[in-house]
Amino acid sequence: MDGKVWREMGLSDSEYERIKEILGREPNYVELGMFAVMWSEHCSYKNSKPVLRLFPTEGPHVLQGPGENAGIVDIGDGQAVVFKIESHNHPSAIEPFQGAATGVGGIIRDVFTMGARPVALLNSLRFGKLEDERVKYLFNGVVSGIAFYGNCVGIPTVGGEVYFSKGYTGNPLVNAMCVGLIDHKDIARGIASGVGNSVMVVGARTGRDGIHGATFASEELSEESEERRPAVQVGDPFMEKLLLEACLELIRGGHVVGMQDMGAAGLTSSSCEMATRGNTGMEIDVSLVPRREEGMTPYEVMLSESQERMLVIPKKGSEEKVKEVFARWGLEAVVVGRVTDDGILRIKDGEEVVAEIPAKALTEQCPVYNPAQKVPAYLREVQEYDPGRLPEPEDYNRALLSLLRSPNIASKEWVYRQYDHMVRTNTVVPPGSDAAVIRIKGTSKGLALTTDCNGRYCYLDPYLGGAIAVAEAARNLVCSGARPLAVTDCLNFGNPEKPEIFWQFYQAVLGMSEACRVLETPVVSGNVSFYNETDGVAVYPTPVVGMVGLLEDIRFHCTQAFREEGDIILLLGE
Amino acid sequence: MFYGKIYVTLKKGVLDPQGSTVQRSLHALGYSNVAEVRIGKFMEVKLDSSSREEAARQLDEMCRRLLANPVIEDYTFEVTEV
Amino acid sequence: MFYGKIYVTLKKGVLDPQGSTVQRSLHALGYSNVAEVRIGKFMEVKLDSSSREEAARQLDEMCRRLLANPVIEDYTFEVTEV
Amino acid sequence: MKFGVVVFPGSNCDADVKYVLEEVMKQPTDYIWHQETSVEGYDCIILPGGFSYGDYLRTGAIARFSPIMKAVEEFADRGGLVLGICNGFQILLEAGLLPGAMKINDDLQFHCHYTYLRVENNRTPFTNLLQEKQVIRIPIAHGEGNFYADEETLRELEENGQVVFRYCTPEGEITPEANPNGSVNNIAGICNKDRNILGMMPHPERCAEEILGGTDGSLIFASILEWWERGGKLGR
Ligand SMILES: Nc1ncnc2c1ncn2[C@@H]1O[C@H](COP(=O)(O)OP(=O)(O)O)[C@@H](O)[C@H]1O
Repeated sequence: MDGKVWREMGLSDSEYERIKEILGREPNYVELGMFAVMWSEHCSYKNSKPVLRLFPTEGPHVLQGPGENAGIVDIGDGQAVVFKIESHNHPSAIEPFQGAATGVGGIIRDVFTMGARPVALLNSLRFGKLEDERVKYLFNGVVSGIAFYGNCVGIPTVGGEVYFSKGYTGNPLVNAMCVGLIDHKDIARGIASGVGNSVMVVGARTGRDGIHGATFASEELSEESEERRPAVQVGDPFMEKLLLEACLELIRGGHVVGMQDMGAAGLTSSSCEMATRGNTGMEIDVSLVPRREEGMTPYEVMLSESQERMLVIPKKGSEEKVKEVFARWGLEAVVVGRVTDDGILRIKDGEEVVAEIPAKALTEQCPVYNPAQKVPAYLREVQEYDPGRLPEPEDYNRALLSLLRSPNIASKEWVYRQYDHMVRTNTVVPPGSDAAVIRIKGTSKGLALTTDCNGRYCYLDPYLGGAIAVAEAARNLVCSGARPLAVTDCLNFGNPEKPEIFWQFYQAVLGMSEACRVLETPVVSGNVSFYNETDGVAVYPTPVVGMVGLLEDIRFHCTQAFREEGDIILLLGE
Repeated sequence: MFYGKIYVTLKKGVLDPQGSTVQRSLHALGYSNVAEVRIGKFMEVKLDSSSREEAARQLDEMCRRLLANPVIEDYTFEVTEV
Repeated sequence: MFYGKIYVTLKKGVLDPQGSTVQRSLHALGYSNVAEVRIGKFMEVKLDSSSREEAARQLDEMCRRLLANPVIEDYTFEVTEV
Repeated sequence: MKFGVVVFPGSNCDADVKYVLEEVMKQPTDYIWHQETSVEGYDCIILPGGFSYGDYLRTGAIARFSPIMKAVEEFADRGGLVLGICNGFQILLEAGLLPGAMKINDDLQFHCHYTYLRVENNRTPFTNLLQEKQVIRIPIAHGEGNFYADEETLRELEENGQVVFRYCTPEGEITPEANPNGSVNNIAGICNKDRNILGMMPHPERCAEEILGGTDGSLIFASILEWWERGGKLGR
């Protein structure tokens, strides 16, 4: 094979050699494509894995830490909360509306594949300065895309944050978080076990959407990216709503062994990850996968990122039941293969074998890198700056007004007014306070939810900035009356192959880990988004923290606003 | 005065949730012979231009800049004098 | 196989919020000569009918029943054989 | 009193209405799947909010062809109480059970926030516990709630007292600023001539409990119960 092929797919020469070694032969085109997406940073975390191990991930109430579709934390009485945050930065930079919408769709699927009923959405957004026309377009598109998807599916968007800063002009950040509730007994996992069990594809039909979207998320944006446009998908929240109801019905009915969202890298990632977790193999016949377009090749079916699809392993004999439940919701469910015992992911097109790869080669045997680190040169300069040398404002009233006028401080009502934040009638503290508080019907409990990060702090000192993000999130929860439980994180950074960027990344994780340890809020899920650069300039290091807290008695929740005239105001802390 | 009719359609291969939902409901209404539905936009723009060519040039520019989303949509248009 | 192009427009006299917003944005972009914008739908329907007349009859029926809302919308369509 | 909440594919306020009726109003309530063909045994049918069929094409346009809608129509013809909330209102319009149509909000944005409503007609089964001109506070959440009717229909609606709620200021004034979506005459809710069908864009089920920040919504449900207890006679 010509070196151009794998390099175009984003694989290095040494990675290609390693693939040959694993297979004991040259990979064919389909296999190469599967390796390329699975070994992309987005799917493999090859640059970040060792660093992520710094996070504390265990605690007495953690039921599921990182590694699954979402993390799970016990909240007592047989109930648990399931949550995760994820980035959709690159698609949103190119098509803000659909990019943000499909980001929301993906994170909702991550939560309901675990068997949880999604009860709240949050987001964390970064844009350039609003004076820029393109930024306005992106901001408007992202907010309406989030609203479009979340509102239609009927999950309230209860909180989030928006910052505007020059550093994000070419590369906005769009992180979406979903929170779900589950009874312990209903927890499902993305696992393919039970040799001989069927493998089913359910939900939307497969089209040519977003082929190589995962590798695309692992590259810097450039003029050329605009040309790669079809990598952006269109979301179908109505389909998602049906899929959500059908999947929850299946899981509650006890018909499922394992289930996984077909997110980035579609059928490839869901099949090899499920087989890896189950220590099994899988045989899939792509000719059986329902399609939206004619003439799709096995390569395209395996790599398609069409939204609103899931891979389901039903219990033996439950295939018809699955089809029946899905049919009632107007959805398709088709058997496309079975679980095997040889650890091989075998892809067939009818009778012909088109790919044959050990499942773990795609998941666990990806090379892991320890990128070089270097303290950035800018740091000295910015840290030497002494804000104390700033002249005193001549007119404090004017200074205050100009602060309040800043979009970063002004009310975000324009944003959250477009989100249905009340649907499901659980929202006790709506957007506009420190954290959102939702009640848990049928109990006296509540959850407090927040996302936080100050990218500027992280730029000035990634270690402290990371720690501050965790601490701020915890304070927001505590101020709302909740005990912080656990964290999900979305680490948005530039190109990790640049030593300065990797240093920022390492330091931020170190700082966050330290804060998580002190506050006893383990990290249970998260996402890394690298290559947030335009024309070689990286965004501020932005490790967004999503935190969930528990209120044992929702009656004692607290809001930010002053209540009555004459109330005493106290200042706590240093 | 010129009158432009603009047709904005989803690019080939781009998922059309509206179209497929409408197709399913047409089937449910008994029109089982409907093989495909695609839903796009139809825009009518009246504009005061010096010539037909100028009107066409402007319409094309408006489509590219605002009326169509080049990432997922195609457009065509016609101009008539009124 | 027949191919129907359907145009659904807001009735005259019904204010068009989308149209006026787009018109304002076009003005802001410098196209001050735009006198009016109306936004409607453009639907493409492929259907398998025995004849062109039959296809037209069905399309008309679909429009009346589902594709257009007679309270606020008008529709027209064209059929071609493919 | 027995309530039925119709579930269309894409309904998402179905559980919210059911919760209020069962847990707050303490009334037996069932879901009715859209493919059912009968509403036998129910005293009031609710078409809940949400995005039936994704609201693709037009809000409510596809749902109105669901098999259950024929039964709902017959039920309403016999004088049965039908309440359409938000998407439910849109479905009632598309089905022709109420006059008019919905357009996209004037500012093209989805609006989710509290609004003030002035009660224009309290002689309906849905508003009999309210005072005429009383101002109540109920949230909206919609992108297409811009009510439209042609002049003649509008005149009829006004003359027959079919306008039940109008968006207003906290003081009860009907102003353009108080109108969140551009609806003609600030209309937020209307009923049919017989007053047994009400369509409203605001969501009373979202403010029927103190903990959610408002209880005005429960007045609508309490009115329905009151009407039923008094023998279910239309108060014309
Ligand atoms: N993107 C968003 N989505 C939803 N709510 C948001 C968003 N951005 C801000 N908010 C809400 O607006 C309120 C104020 O936000 P912000 O100005 O960031 O406050 P703070 O600095 O106190 O966190 C918060 O309650 C927050 O949840």
